Amino acid sequence: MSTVKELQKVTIHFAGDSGDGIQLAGSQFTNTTALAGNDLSTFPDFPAEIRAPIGTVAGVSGFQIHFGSVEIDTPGGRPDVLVAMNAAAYRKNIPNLKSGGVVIANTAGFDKRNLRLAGYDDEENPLDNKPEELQFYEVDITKLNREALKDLKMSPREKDRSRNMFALGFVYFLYSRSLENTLQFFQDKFKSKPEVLEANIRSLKAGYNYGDTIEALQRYRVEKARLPKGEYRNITGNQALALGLIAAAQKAQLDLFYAGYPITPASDILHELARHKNFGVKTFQAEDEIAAITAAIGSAFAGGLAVTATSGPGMALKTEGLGLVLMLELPLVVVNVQRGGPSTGLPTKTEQSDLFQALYGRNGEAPVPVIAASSPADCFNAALEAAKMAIEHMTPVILLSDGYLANGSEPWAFPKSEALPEISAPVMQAADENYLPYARNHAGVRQWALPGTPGLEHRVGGLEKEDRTGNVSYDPDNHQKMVELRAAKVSAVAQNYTPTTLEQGEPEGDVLVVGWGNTKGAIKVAVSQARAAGLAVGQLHLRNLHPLPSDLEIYLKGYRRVLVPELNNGQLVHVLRSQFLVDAQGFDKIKGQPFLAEEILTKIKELMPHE
Amino acid sequence: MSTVKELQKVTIHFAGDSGDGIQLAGSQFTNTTALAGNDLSTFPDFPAEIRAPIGTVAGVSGFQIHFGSVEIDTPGGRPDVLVAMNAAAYRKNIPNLKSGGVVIANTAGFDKRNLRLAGYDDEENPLDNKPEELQFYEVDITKLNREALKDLKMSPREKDRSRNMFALGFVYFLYSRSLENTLQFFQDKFKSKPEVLEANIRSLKAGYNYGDTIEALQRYRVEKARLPKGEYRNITGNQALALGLIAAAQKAQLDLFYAGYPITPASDILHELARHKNFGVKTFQAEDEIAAITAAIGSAFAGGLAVTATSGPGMALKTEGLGLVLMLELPLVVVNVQRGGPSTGLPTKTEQSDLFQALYGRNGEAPVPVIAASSPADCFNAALEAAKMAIEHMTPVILLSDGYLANGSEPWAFPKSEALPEISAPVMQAADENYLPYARNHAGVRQWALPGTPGLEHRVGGLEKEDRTGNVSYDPDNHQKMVELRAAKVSAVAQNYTPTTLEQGEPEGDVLVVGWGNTKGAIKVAVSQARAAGLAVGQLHLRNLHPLPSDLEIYLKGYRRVLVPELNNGQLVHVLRSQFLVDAQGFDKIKGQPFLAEEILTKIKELMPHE
Amino acid sequence: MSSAENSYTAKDFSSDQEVKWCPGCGDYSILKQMQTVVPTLGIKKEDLVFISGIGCSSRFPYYMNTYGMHSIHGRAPAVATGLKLTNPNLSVWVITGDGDGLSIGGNHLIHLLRRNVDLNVLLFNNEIYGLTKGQYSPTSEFGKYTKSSPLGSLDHPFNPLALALGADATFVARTLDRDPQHLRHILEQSHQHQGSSFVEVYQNCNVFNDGTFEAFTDKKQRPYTTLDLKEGEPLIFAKGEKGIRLNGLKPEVVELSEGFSPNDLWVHDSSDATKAYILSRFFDESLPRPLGILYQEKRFTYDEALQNQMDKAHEILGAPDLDQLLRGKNSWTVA
Amino acid sequence: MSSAENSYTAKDFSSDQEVKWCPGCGDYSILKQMQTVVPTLGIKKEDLVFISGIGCSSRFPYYMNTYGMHSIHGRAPAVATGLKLTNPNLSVWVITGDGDGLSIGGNHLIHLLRRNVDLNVLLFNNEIYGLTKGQYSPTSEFGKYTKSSPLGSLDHPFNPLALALGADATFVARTLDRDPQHLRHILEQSHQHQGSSFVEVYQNCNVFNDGTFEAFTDKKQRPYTTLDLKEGEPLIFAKGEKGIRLNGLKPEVVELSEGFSPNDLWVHDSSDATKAYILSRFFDESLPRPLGILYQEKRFTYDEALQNQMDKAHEILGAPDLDQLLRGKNSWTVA
Ligand SMILES: Cc1ncc(C[n+]2csc(CCOP(=O)(O)OP(=O)(O)O)c2C)c(N)n1
Ligand SMILES: Cc1ncc(C[n+]2csc(CCOP(=O)(O)OP(=O)(O)O)c2C)c(N)n1
Ligand code: SF4
Ligand code: SF4
Ligand SMILES: [Mg+2]
Ligand SMILES: [Mg+2]
Repeated sequence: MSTVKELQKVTIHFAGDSGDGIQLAGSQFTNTTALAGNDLSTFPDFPAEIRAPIGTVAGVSGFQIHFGSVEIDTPGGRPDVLVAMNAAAYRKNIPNLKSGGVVIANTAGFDKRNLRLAGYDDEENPLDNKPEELQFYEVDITKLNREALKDLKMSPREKDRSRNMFALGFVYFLYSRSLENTLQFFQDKFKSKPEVLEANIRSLKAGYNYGDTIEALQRYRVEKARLPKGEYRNITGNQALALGLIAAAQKAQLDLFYAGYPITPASDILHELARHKNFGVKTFQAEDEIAAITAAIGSAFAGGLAVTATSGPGMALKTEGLGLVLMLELPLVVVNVQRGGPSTGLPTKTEQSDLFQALYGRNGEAPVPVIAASSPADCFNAALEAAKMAIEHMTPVILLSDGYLANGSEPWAFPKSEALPEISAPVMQAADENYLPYARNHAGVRQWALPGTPGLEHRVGGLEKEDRTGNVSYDPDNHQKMVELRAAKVSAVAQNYTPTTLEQGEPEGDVLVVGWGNTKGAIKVAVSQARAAGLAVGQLHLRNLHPLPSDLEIYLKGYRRVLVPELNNGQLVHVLRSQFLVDAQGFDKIKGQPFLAEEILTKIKELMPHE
Repeated sequence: MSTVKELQKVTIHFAGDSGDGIQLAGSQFTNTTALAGNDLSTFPDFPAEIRAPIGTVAGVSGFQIHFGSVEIDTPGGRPDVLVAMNAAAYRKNIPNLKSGGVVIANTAGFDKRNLRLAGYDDEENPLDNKPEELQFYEVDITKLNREALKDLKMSPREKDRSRNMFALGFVYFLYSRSLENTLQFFQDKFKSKPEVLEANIRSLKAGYNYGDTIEALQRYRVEKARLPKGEYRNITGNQALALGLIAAAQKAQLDLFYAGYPITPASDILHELARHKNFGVKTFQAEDEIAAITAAIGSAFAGGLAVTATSGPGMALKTEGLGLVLMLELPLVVVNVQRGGPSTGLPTKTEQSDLFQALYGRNGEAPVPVIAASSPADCFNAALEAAKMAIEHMTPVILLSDGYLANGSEPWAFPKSEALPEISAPVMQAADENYLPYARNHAGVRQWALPGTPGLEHRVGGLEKEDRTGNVSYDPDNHQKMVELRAAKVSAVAQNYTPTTLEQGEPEGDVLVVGWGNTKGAIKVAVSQARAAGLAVGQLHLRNLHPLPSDLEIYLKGYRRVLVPELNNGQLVHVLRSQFLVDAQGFDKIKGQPFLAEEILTKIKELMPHE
Repeated sequence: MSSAENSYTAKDFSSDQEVKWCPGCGDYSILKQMQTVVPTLGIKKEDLVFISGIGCSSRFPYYMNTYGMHSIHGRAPAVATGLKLTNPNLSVWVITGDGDGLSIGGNHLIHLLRRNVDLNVLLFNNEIYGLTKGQYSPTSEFGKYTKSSPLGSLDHPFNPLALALGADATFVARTLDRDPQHLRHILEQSHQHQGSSFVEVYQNCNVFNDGTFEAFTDKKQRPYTTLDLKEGEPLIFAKGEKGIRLNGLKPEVVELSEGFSPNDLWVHDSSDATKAYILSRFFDESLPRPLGILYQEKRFTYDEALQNQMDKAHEILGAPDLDQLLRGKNSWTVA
Repeated sequence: MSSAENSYTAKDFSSDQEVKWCPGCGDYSILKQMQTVVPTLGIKKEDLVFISGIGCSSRFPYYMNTYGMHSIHGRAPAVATGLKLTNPNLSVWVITGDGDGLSIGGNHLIHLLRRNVDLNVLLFNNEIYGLTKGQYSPTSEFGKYTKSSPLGSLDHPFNPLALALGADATFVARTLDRDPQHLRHILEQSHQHQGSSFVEVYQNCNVFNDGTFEAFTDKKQRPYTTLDLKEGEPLIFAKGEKGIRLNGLKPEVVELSEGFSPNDLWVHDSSDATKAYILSRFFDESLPRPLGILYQEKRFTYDEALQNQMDKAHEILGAPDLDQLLRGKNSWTVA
């Protein structure tokens, strides 16, 4: 009988061909793990091609999950377990595996053809020459799976489609997981295809039972995490973002109007929203990104909570529209799910290199509030905040997410709807003799007069406006005034920020690590490890990138060194240096992949003062 | 008889309705003044409408010229002379006139209707209540002009069309100018319309003779300027820019391909280039700015010297294309003739607020060299430099001009063609077995292999490329490497900069005024006045805004204060602060108008240390 | 319709902004007819919205005392789409020019037409870029001399109506700035039409392209150079002297004095797409230029399809419950 | 043509890059036929350029061992225009998809067609966005269920050939991924045509939209569901059993067994724009889907007009003299 070992945290990396159903296996493992009460974080990583060349390293699709009974902040650095469905998956991932790690290799994926495609020399099978420090399960999954489906009326190719579930079943066994959730998923998904349903059930069980059958097997158990009390679900960033927008619309009592043009990795926001039309969500798949943002502007004029989402190249096309909407002073949420750039770049990879574009990428003096989400579940809050800010301040807001957040997932202690903040749209209800379209309140915010409201007829446009009346004006002093009024209005959003606090650390110390966006988890782990090692290190994470909180400076100046890790060539660091004249130092990774905590930790140590 | 007084410099402001032919009168006066050997600088300022409402202040078109026997660096601050064709022109400009200045008022333009349109109260004629410190010529130009054309078979309206020439003739008389050049101009322009030709000749002469006839007239003479030896012509910024591009194409032995979409104030570049097809210049009026830049990219791939020009809103549309071309590493000159923003903004006004967009306005890590022209004639050099840099470094280059430079003019000591720098395009001539599209020379520059060349067939695209081969690559380390290689290539252009020197001043001092673009003249005057007053002030003017010259720092740190006047809300100052951690201070004017030297001088004085 | 609405006059639709077109510009007349027509349409003033792009023509919304947006160059069809989908009760009018609508904005226009969003597009065609001071446009004739084409333009022009038909527009018409009555009639009809109405308005730019349509607007020439399309009536022009018949697929001008009777003629049927296509190709000088409604079709509109889908979503997915949405299907509790 | 050129084989046009489309994708077949055809066209390898946008289809240039550019989404027609104008000797092919060419790139496409730049556009129509994993496209049928339209799409689709005709294209054809011979023939013809050739290629996306064109590609059904257009020949299909005649302006299917002879039928004349228009509207199931060249017209090309203008400029303005240009007309000397 196998022994069961208790673990605090584990990282598993599923890898195989893009046609191998790796993402499905990964997400099933994730959901089951979530339901088992672990904390977790995931990182799917797939090629740009729909079906990249079979068997090659370029075609490998990966899904990494880090889960544990303790708090989990990143999808893990080096994996403990590698599930390799073929030789290419093995080749790509084996260098990363932890010493002492476990490999589950589908031996059918190491035949001559696969070895050649993976780029191994003739007759060189890496399974014949296994690194000694690793443990191997060599399983002919393909064969065993076909065996399990022997009597089903399906072609071998069709049978092979469920071999990912055999592998998953085996991993479930190893990690003492229940099959329940995945079996239920099959019932829903294959309702109308009884053959396929049967095949998947059998494969999953066969994999599990295989684990039970073979000898001397070490099993593991990861206890429930001591997460704060509450109700949880697992969620990806794009899902959370979509839900945040719907929640905002409900809270503001506005209809959500979403206009988008498909682009990786933002498309899933459109897909998710399109499923919830019963919430009054109208989705519009536009002919391009320009039509998407301008249709959204039309909606904002009409009184909708208007949103458009895209990624870098699409963002480039939206910048003229952004200029218009900030001139009109209408609310609009523009989401950029960043990917590797420049140009078409690395569409399926993650990066934070569109910050400059968000802050500065428009003609004229065109300040726009910029907000960044910092984890998959946080995309919900970030979207809600962005929408609230846009509506209450009558301004476009740019919300930055990225490919890693968008597709990654984690448990989310979702809120009760009544606990969500109210959003009050400055909509004018009735006619007012003295209505002036560009009169402002104390925070510089004008009112929203909607077409259809009698007595408030007015015209807006992209030419410079006269203060208060909004009429076209070429007056020199008025122009300067309006530029300043618009800037002041944007600055005023900072008045509603919660005071800046450190995530960790003392008010003063040696190295302050300042981050934004998806780096939060990796920085958190690195800084807490540094602190555990006795170093005077702190962590500060920025939600609002424009305007920056005014209370930042004391922290920046309280530390001897400021380190800004970014998945770009140094963008936030540039802004901090300019605004605060501190000699902040960038730490850049531009590889299409998130930071590993250890990379940041190493950098922190380099910066520590030498005694 | 009238006495003639010698003056060193004079500023005349012609103003009237947009239908009054003010721009024509202004440019005739300019050409005549240039031919008379004065140094000069002009500033046309007209409303956005084709024919703005007649008689209103919004409809006033203005043309200011500053000329002298001494060096002239700006189109002048407050004018010495105002030619006001109607009440609105008077109302708009009278507050600016210098004390002791001269007003030439067309009394026919002060009738009831005009007074009302200009916004004067009933029966309030400002000519009845003239400021005492000014001198007035009240002339019923309309009537006198009709009189002069009495026997011509034209309607009164047609006759009135040449009354601007009557006014011009009068000013010619006052400033002792020859009519020759303008009479010649009539001959060319109205060749096919003898009636109109006759009318214009008569009007001009009548205006001149009128001056001769009336009594007690003070006339002026402005001697030739002591300009450096050479051959001169008068030129506007857009003209100079177009010529610079043609010169570059000739020097590089490439055909110039210009793709553009009309937009104020850039359209004249297209108009000018379209006139010179005999230089192998192909102009393509595209369906929009995106088509313009991408057609230019197609041309660059084919081996053309590809150029596109636009203004802010069009620049916004070009940013996706810019990302592509920098990824392809093909030469391209992208001109932004800046105007008032954001959005449609103030199309006919000037501003420097697209610097951020030029530096940072793209998705991904997308560095592009940025060059700014600093005077109308300097647009020639700037265009030539931009093209040379683009070609020799295989990179897009952004060239910043603005509405003020584009339409303003000055005398230009045009160079001999043989004195222009050579441009060597890195074109591969012959097949090479080992050709790798993205192999680089010491400066990081790849070679240009043109379709049509046997043996060099290759594919390029916007996905990340493998180093050297240019094949699509999703490899993480390769991506970081390529981002760095592209950045290094752009940084390398700085190696060819001429060393930075101060325009004026000592290496150290109290206030260093740092400028870029059109502010050069105004800063020059202000700083020289400050220095004349004994202040320790210096002037540094930047041609290259990205990459910044590496030898800037000593100057920035040599002064106690750094002042950065910009026609925006503080953009270059932001970059300097970030890069050099100096507490540089912005001085912003966002009124759609250039700086006056006195504004800068006042600011300098404010910053001087108080003893 | 309440009496209040009935009592609108043209003046109610005139905004307080001074009209800034050049004196003599054809845009004035279009504005005037619009202000004259809207009081008769039974739309409440507050439900009218004018959306434009950039160009002389696109200044139009400023002068209408209704809701309006002067947006950015070429994008008015998209702005109007978002507006209409958000509030389908509004009467939405897109005002555009040959540059705005067919050059930079061509794509949004054809997508609007295929989607058939219920709104009205008026394209002021002056065959020139007015606002940028006179470059040739996508409707300018080949070989046109302008600032940007000093040796003549090289582009074969668009035929806007043929393009609209190619994009499956459901209402395609042509009218003139200088014929108030015709213009008003077409404005009315385009308002009546459910779906995207596409109206080309020949508009004189007296500053940069004066007289382009003079052959069609000049009182003397007009009867001979244009063809007034009237539903169900034979194609007759030249003051009843001439008619048009179809010889196979080819249109032919026949003299009614020479033995042809109106019964021999092509009868206008705006529901016939092929006929509309042939009419849209009446471009050379041998044929009169058709004015009026070339084509009209009843097809579901995008906005109504969306509304149906919203209703259906309610049925299928049930009433919105935010808490249930946030909870999802697989939640668990940490106690 | 030198012997070297004659001796090209398909292999010479196959690049060293691994083809990365999904196994079974229709794009493979189009690539293969292109590689087979080009050696026969008498074009030097180095003079061939493929320009694409973004999409599965747009990966095409990577696989052709010629010059090529995988540009940005929707812009290939503009890139190709600039390329061709700069070097008119090149044989330029634009490869695009229904999303790339008709959604984001629709405007560039119609402007290219009206300008009639001498190059070839192949639009791979799979009625879906393949690369972004299966959203409906501007050619997807109304009511299509996709990820972005879980309750069915609401957009009336474009008819690409009707749109091209509306934009005054001079060569309009349709072919299929699964008929190598037909495909090769159309590729040849589009190369022969002087001006912009627009070719719609029905292409199966077996991952996200499998079987969309099966009715037309399936060997059994194809004779009955499609109509092979042959110049000067009557419109006959269904293995000779059926034909099409024009009843006035309406196309009608007639049974040749029932007393109709080929003489009664419509004879294909690709120079007749009205007939081409009617053919482009053969879309509902009562009529077979036309394949082949619907329309072809000889019209000056933009590139040749430009070349003429460049020559004319030399005549009028004289040889270029940079010094004279810099001097201008009104210079003066300071001694
Ligand atoms: C993005 C952008 N590009 C260019 C322009 C400049 N522009 C303004 S209007 C116009 C063309 C107008 O032509 P048309 O639509 O025919 O209108 P018209 O003035 O003739 O009524 C152009 C090119 C602009 N405002 N924005
Ligand atoms: C500016 C921009 N927007 C969106 C995308 C995402 N995108 C890439 S391909 C594509 C659609 C492809 O559809 P189609 O042209 O039909 O090509 P297919 O993949 O079906 O061959 C989209 C929306 C992009 N790359 N760039
Ligand atoms: S330029 Fe032409 S279109 Fe524009 S306002 Fe003047 S006349 Fe009208
Ligand atoms: S997704 Fe469709 S179109 Fe794209 S490669 Fe796969 S099968 Fe072909
Ligand atoms: Mg126009
Ligand atoms: Mg497609």
